[in-house]
Amino acid sequence: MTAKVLIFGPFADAAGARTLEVCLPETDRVTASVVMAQVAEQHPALRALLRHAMLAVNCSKADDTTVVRPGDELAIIGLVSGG
Amino acid sequence: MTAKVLIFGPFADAAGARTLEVCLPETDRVTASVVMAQVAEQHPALRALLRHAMLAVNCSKADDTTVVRPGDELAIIGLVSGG
Amino acid sequence: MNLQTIIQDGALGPAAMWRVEGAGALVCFEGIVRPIEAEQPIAGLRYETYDPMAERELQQLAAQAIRDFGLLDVRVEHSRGFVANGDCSFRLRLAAVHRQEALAAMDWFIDRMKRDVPIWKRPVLVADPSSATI
Amino acid sequence: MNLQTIIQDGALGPAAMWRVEGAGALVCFEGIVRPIEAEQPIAGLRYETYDPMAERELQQLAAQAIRDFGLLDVRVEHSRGFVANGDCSFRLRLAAVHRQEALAAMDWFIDRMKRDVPIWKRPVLVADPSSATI
Repeated sequence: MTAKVLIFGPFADAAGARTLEVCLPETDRVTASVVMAQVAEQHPALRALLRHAMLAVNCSKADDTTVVRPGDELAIIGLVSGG
Repeated sequence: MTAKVLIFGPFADAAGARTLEVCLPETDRVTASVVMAQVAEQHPALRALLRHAMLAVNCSKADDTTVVRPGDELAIIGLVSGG
Repeated sequence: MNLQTIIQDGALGPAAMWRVEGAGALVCFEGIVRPIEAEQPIAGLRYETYDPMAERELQQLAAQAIRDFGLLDVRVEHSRGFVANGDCSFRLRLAAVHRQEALAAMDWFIDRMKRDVPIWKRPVLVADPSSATI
Repeated sequence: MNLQTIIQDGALGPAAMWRVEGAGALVCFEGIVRPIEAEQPIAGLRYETYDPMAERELQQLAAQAIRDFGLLDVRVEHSRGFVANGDCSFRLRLAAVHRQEALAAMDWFIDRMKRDVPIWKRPVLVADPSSATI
């Protein structure tokens, strides 16, 4: 499947966009760690920033094993957003 | 000499007055500790409270050796006033 | 539980009057945009918020502060978009029976907010208004 | 040095607007008279101040806070006389470049004030208005 991932702040600057398209493997169990690995793979400009980032699924912080389903709202969140 | 000493809060309650009259020895060097000792001597109702009190001379905290002169403004200050 | 979180466009206005039944201590923190960022003069900061999540995280932090520090009430306001230097972009108000828990909670809340709440800031340079937008 | 101390009759009104050049953090503490004192319902507190000395001690504390914590500005207000429960009897406002020094100074100032500033409080019981005066 292809997923949309919302990005903000320095992530959006580095990507030159506010949304990423990410192709995900066609398995029945896609986890947050798979999504993050695919983002890094498909968007090399973000790699350095991704070391200090995590995935949010439906507005909740995901851990590595959180399962992502079609239709979930995905976003990349800095570990320190620095508000 | 006779000195006036201002008192407040629980000191005023215990003495039933807002000012104490205290007779001081006729020496040329009366210190804050002499004043406090004379207050305790001449106003027994205050003795318990005086253990947690100090003298202020002209609105400054005095130490034991601070010299008191005629005309100085004297006041008894709680060590914890509890504002 | 008494808590309120608001994310609003632009600088925060003056704090509204606040009375909390039984409170002995009201503590208010205001974060003000400073005229210098990373040694450069700035016109202000532009805040970007991931809104539904930022609101939700603020609510969770406020609820946890009430529980863990025994607070009576928590009010949080944060700006979104441009805030000029000298203006207020963040206000946290805590009500407690005694001051100790309010002051401890204040420090804790701001640390956690910076770590957990998806809000990003970007300096808007005096000389470079283009940095105001992506 | 930017500091201001005020001792005034009765409850404190709402805080005035406050802007401090270069400040990144404004912290305000308000002490509110609680409805219960020593497990008894009270109408309020009556504050007795040794005025010239209380003012002087507050000034000295404010000056020391500015020096020791690197604050930009300090405002202190304290009530004298009767303050009803629910009303504000003490307000301390600190301005700093960063929040850490402001929060640390807040705690320090209030501890020192309770120890050093000659202000006494007396509960005024709901059932006993005579306790309002000596």
